Order: sequence, then structure tokens, then C-alpha cells
Amino acid sequence: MDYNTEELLAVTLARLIRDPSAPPARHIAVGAASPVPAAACWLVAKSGAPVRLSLLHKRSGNPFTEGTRELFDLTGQGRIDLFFLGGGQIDGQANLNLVGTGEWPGKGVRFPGSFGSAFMYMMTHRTILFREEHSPRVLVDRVDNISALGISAPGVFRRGHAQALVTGRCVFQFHPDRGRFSLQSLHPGETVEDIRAATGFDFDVEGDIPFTPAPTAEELALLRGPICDEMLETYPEFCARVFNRKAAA
Amino acid sequence: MDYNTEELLAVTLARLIRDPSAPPARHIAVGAASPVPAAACWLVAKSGAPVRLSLLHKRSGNPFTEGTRELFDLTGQGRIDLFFLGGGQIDGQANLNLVGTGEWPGKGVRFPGSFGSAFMYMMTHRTILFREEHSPRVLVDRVDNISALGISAPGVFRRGHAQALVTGRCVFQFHPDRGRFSLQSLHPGETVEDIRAATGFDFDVEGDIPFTPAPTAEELALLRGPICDEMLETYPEFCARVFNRKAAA
Amino acid sequence: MQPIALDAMAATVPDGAMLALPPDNSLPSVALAMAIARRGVKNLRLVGVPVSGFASDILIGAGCVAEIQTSAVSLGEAGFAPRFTAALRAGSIVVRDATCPAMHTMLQATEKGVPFMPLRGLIGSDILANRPDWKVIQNPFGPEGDIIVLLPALSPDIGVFHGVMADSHGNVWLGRRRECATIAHASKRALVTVERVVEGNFLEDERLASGTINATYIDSIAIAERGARPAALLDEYGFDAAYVAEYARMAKTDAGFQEWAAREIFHPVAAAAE
Amino acid sequence: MQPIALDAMAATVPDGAMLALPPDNSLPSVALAMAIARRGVKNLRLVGVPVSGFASDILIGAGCVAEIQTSAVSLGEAGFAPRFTAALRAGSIVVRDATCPAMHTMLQATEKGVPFMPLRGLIGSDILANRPDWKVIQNPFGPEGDIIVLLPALSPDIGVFHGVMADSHGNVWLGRRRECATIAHASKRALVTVERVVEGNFLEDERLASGTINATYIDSIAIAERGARPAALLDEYGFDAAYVAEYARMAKTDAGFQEWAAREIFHPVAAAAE
Repeated sequence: MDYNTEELLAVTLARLIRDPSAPPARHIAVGAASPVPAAACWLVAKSGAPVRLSLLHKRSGNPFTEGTRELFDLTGQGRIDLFFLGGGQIDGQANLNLVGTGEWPGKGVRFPGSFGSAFMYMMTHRTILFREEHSPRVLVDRVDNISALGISAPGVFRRGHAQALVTGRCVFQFHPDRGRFSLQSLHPGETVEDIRAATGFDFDVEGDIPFTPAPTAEELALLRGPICDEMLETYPEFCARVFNRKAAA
Repeated sequence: MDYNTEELLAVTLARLIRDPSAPPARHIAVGAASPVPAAACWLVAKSGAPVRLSLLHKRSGNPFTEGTRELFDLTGQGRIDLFFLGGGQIDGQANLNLVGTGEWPGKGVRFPGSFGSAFMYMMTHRTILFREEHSPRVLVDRVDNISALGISAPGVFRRGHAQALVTGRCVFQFHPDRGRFSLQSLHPGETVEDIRAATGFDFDVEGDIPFTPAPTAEELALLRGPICDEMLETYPEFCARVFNRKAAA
Repeated sequence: MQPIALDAMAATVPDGAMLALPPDNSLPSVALAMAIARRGVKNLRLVGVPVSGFASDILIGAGCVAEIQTSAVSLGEAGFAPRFTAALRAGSIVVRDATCPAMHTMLQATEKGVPFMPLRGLIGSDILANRPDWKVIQNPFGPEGDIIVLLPALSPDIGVFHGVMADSHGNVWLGRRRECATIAHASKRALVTVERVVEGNFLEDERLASGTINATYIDSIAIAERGARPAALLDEYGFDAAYVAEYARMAKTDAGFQEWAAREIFHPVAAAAE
Repeated sequence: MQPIALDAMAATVPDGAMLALPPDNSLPSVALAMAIARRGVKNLRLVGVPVSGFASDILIGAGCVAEIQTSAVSLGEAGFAPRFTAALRAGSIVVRDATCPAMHTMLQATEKGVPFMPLRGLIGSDILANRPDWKVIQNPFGPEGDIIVLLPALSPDIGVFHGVMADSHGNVWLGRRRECATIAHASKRALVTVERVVEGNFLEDERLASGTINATYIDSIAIAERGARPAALLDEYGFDAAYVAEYARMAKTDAGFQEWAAREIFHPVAAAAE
């Protein structure tokens, strides 16, 4: 069955969300600029899992009644089980740079800024890293500036770490104990050598690396039907591009 | 003209509120159990002064939209210019005891508790102390327990102090610099000797002590008319007793 | 979220739980307090947010309470809280006095997920002197000698309050009484009684959303009509001063309280179950 | 409180003022930002609560800004904020990066009248390393080695936002966007634009009260119809993505920004004044 990259990525993220070896995902928050993670969360929810989704920047039915502070308070309380983060640069120890390259505060290429990453990454029970661009420019050996730290020093309060990094070419699992990524699966058409060439950081390869499973017909039907319906208001451009659906005028 | 004690006290408090030598009273908060101070504030407001009144526990039109926390936040911000406090015991250094007599926490006679006094007394720009009962039992040399401290040690953050203590028998002015009260005026029929006998703490008497001015006809008309109208919902028993007015059923 | 029965809700309150309650002017669930008393729960640790009223006094009278942490216990116009006063004198409860903003601040610390929060004032008060769990530090941002109090985060086991209504999703609307939201945010579980459950989603309505507590904080909902009484409920019903005055009179003695409780707490259920 | 004219409101903003603004998803007063740009105010210090958007970028483009303290500057779907990025590269503004909850926390400290508040997270981040005004201490309530960040209270000179409506008393209703309330509480003055002024008192209405900011925090109100545009205003009007996309395109260069500003910021007033 035909599918596009975003659909593969959404299904892949959904599988990571449901990973039974990870802490339970009862309440997931999804940031504004994250249509693929949002689709993944909807996929988990529409498949019947008892998950609460708090979609930031949702215009109607915004879940927060204390203003934008409430997401961070909720997370501080330990009530957010899973969050998604990306970054202009991501390094092999899962450090994130959302500020910019070069001298502080981004005299090379300036990114928008850290948003809540310096807090969320440490206070959420787990984080899935997502960045579609997979290149040595983004996946670097060492980020120029650390917006959010991948592994904290002993004794520093921290609830969770990166679980995985999903790119447009593969899935990496993160191992906080050894401070390294390992290659978990290759998207169709990729090889380990391709990934090594496209990745600025060193990572572990253990045994044969499988391909990332393709979306099932059921998953695609959910994505293109009821999930697209849910996302149309918040992500009109994404729905038009990926699902070929436009919001009613 | 005939008037009752509560009317005299309300007029006396209003005069203290307007005292031009005190910091301006642009925003006054009045606690739940304070009908006489509330009447005084209304008298100031209805006489045309540009004052904002925040009446706690007002059922309709409660001024706070962040819950009861907001009064304390407002005061923390320095936006409350004047507050009223009383106490089961008040001593000569303007310390207040709202907790109880005897061993902590009031093994002798237990009062309801400190409410916000330990905070409000230090964070409001000025406080008028009000306690109708004037006896050696209430006005003591040294309170058994300090709910709210009259004078803070040097260097401790504090915005204001007691301005005065109004009782059913007289008005005392407080002098934070010397940590003592002085007698400011005697209510009709009282003498300095009466006050000394009824007061458990030592206080200063400088020159001839005048009588507390009686309410004017205008003041009484305001109290009995429009001010009673404003207070009827919150203080029905007070309005019935003092102004002989009952709320409509 | 399906509403559960009031007594089933009370049955989820274990002995020894720390229970946060708003006072009489801020949507107490008197209905749930009575159901807890009926169940005979023991050794509760009550938290007054920021003070305590009628519901706390009846729980103390019914022998459910081991400890109370609050800024005051009062029946308002009806005077001192008689069962609280008697229990303090008898030494049968531990009283941990606080001051109103400190109660709010300790819950706000939990709300923000921080281990403490500072508060001005307090220094020199015996309230502070009797709270070894509160600390005084030099203000790291202030001049030498500028000391300030740090209050530890307080996380009640259970928050209890009464809202006007719940919706199909378990969101609760209670308007401007935002201290109940702080209670819900800071408590491990929130048990909420409401007048009624209505269809829809308050979060989709801009007029209602700002007075709504998101269902994510709420563990269960029970319908209890006039569940705040004798306290008032916004513009729905007023304070029943005569009821509280009668209580204050009868509860002056333990025998009087027992007579009152037999009639008001225990009898109606027996009658309703027949 | 009588509404004043928008330009009269802008005239109360002095050079060098610290201005707190909500971002594009939380009721920015774009109308007042444009009026400030028209007036040619200089050396503003902007505060993003917690991030910055369109209004901040046009103020930077118009040369009004010396410094910005924020967690991000972004036009959302339309991408990076072009005038911010150009000014940072040119070194013409000072950028003080923060993280969202830190922006909220610094304002909450002022809201509570305390000199600082703690916040978890942050440790090991270069955000913290580049904020010498933030301090790290041992948690006085935690085990040895449990360090925590303390953030100083931040009190903007002026808070600016757009509400739906004001009432006869100067209370402003804006529903669930409570960060605007925090801005008002923490700022020395709050300048608020609204769509309309209506009769009555929102505080007397239980449905509206919870989404209302009390007039005590508000210095002046100006009517600015569609004053949040291109940002959305609750259920009143939506986000104008095409307008922002065109801005993003034109403002890539200073010349493009000037052309855009001549048409969108400066021209309408000249026309209106004719």
C-alpha cells in the first residue's frame, strides 16, 4: 500500500509511544509546530488507548485554563508522561540546541529559541526526539549551544530522558546509561552506511538492523480519515499537503 | 444629634483613613468580620475620595478572580495601602495575638487563628488596629503569643506599621520609632485615668487629650442611608442592630 | 467520566489521609465531609485552604481527625468552631498553625513542581517560631541581612471541594473560586461533588473555560445537590446562617454535637436507604 | 474608567521602558505595538511572555527595541522572525534568552511580592550559563547535592495585551488567557486594548468573573477593533496566516520591511487623519 514519509513517521512515533518497556503514556502534550507527533498521538488515542492529549495552541477547546503557564505547571507536577522535542542541532548525547549555532546566542545561524525545552526535557517522564531532516548539519557530534541537556549530573533532579530519536531516515534508541544512541531501525531504502554518512555523531549498531515497519491499512485509514478530521483546524497546511484535504472555508 | 458607638467608631476610623500625614489610601481591603471598618471605608468612598475598596467575602461582585490567594498577592505587590487588624490580645508594642492565650497554640483560650495577619501586617503600607472591647484582658502588656509582630528588627523587609488603635473607649496613635502608643483622643465620657485603668500596657500622654469628634449630621446621613444599602447583603445582622434596617426577604 | 455515588466516593478516603478543604466562603463539599464522617474514617490530617470552617469542625466532632494544618478555624458570624476548640483543649488533635498566604504558597509550590517557595512577612511571628518545617534564609538576591522565609511544598493526598457542574468529560466549572483549582493541582487526587452533570465540554466555551478545572486533575465526581450547604454556592444558593448558628449552639458540648450529628449526618442516610 | 485614544495610550510609553507582551497565540495588542512604532519610541526592552511573535518583530523592525528577554521569537508557521534575526546578527539588539517556565516564574515572583522563585530543570543548559542574574543554590529542603535554580522577580514597566471587552468599571474580560492576568499583576502599569466597552460590571456575573482582570491592575483602556490582528482573538476572529506570511516574505530585508511598514503601520494613520 502506498504511503508517504509523514505517514510512516507518524506510525513509527505511535509505536514508540506504545512501547511497553517505557513508562506509561497516560497524558501527552504536543507543541504547536508538531503535526507529525500530533498525528502519532491521535493514532494512539484513536486505536483505543486510554491516553489524554493536551494539544498546545489548539484554538478551540484549548486544554489550559490557567494560561500557557499551566503546561509547565502540569509538567512540574509530574503529570505529563511524554513530550516531543526537536532541535536545530541534536548531538550524540541527546543534547538539544534550539538557540543557534556559533557564539551565544546564535551568532552563526539563529534558531527561534529554546521555548520550554530546558525545563520540559528534565521534568517529563520521557521525551521522543523528532527531526525529519537527517544530515550532518542537524545531527552533530556536539551541539554548539545546549538548550536542553541530554544527561544530567548525578544528584540533579530529573524525571526522564530521551527515549528515541526519529528522523526522516531511521530510528535511534537512546541509552541514558551509556550516553549514546543505537540504531533501532532503518526507513525503507536506507542502509547503515547511508546513516553513518548522514550522521555527525557516532552511534552503536547491534546486530542486524531491521527496516522500520510500514503503516498498516488500518493505520492509514485512521490517519487519512478521523485523524485528519481532528487536525484540520490546527494544521490546515499539513493536512492539505499530507492527506490532500482542505478545511471547509 | 444622637448616634451610637458603632457610628462614632466608623467616623473615627474614616478620619484616620483620610489622615493627610499617613501614606495615601488608594486601595483598602476589608476582612470578613469587620462591619465597622467596612462602614468607615464606605464613608470615605461615599464622601468622594478616589479610593478602591476590596471587600473580602462579598458574595456578589467579589473583587478577586484568582481565588482568595489574590488578596495576599495584591498585598505582596504593594497594591494594598491599608488593612484593618484586631486581635484577641494587643500589646503596647502593637503585637497582635489571634492564636490564643497560654501555651502554644492557645491552651488557655484559643482564638480562631492568625488568618493572614503575620503577612498582611508587614506587607501593607499601613494598618489600623480596631478592637471594640477595651479591657486589660485584651490590651495587655505583652501578648502570650505573637501572631503578627508590631515592629520588625532592622533589615527585615516591612512596608508599614500600625497607624493607630481604635477601641470602644479611645484612639491611640502608634509610634513605630519608639515602639509605643500615645493617647490621641477620648471617646465621650472617658478620662485618661479610666483609660489607664482599662489598659494593660503603658502608653504616652502628651498634653491635653481631646475628645474624639462626634459624627456630623452629613456623616450620619451617609451611614444610615447609602452606606447601609451597600452593607446590607454582607452584614445583615450589623445593619439590623446598628441602623435598624433589615434586608428585603 | 461517569459520576459515582457520594458514599462510594467517601469509601475511597483511607484512614490517615491528608485532606485539603476550602473554607465556608469557597465551595466546601459539606456533603462529602458528612459522607466521610458517616463512614467513620479515622486519623485524617486536614488542610485548610487557607482557613477551615464548618466541614472541618464536623469532621473533628465526629472523631475523624488527628491533625489540622490551617490559618484559622471559624464559623464566621456564628463564632468560634466549637468541636475544634474542644479537641484542641482535650489534646485530641494536633494543631499546626499557619498564615493564609503560607497555605496558598505551600500548595502553589506543589502546583509548580518546586520543593519550596519563599514568602515575605512572618519573620518575628510565633507562627514561624512554631513551624520547624519552615526555614529562614538570607535572600540570595537581597542586601546582607534581608532574610526571608522558605515554605516547603505541600501535597495533600486528597483535595475535596464542591463545584457547580461537571460536563461529559469530567471538567468541573466553579467560576472565580480559583483556590479550588490550586487544591486540585496540588493534591494527589481530587474528589469533587457537583450540583449537576451537563452535556458538552466546558473547554469549548470561551465563557465557561476560564472558570473550569480540567478533568485531568479530577479523580472522581459525585452529584450532591446543595452539596455545599450550609455554605453558599456562587449565585446558586446563599449561606444558611440559621443552620450554622444552630450547629454552633448545639455543638458547644460533645453530647450536643452527637445529638446534632445523629439528626443531620447519620439519620438522613438511614432514612434514604429504607 | 474612560477609554482613551490608542495614540494617546502609545504616548504614555517612554523611551527605554520594559514592555511585557504575550505572543501571537495569547492576545497580543498588535494595534498598540503599531501605535508605539508610529510614535517612534526608542530603546524599548521587550519581555516575551513566555515567547515573542509578530508584535515584537515589527517593533524591532521599526527600530524601537534595544533589548529582548524571551524564550523564543517566532512567526509560527510562517517561520523565523526576520527583523529579530537580522537585528541579532547586526548586533543592534541585546538578546537575553530564557525558557518558557522561567518567564512565567519571574513574573509570578513579582505577582506574589517575593524577590525570587525556584524552578526545576535548567541545570546544565547554556540558557542558565548565560544568565548571570539567575542563581543556583542547594535545595534547603533536599538531600545534599540537590541543587536548584532561583530566578529573580521581574517587574516590567508596562504590560500590553488585547482583551475582548472592558466594562464600565474598567475590568477587562479575556477568558482563559490567564497569562495576561499575570502580566497585569506583575507590571507596574498595564495598557490594554479591547474590541469594545460594554455597560455593567463583569465581577457581578459569575460566568464572566473568572475570565476577568480586575480594573485595579489596569491603567488605561483603548478601543482597538480587531486589535489583535493578525493574531486570533478567542472565538471572535481567527489567525490571519496570509497576512503574516506576506510579512515574513517582505520583512526578510530591511527595505522590504520599510515598504511593508509604510503601508501597514504608517500609512493608515496618515489616511485616517486626513
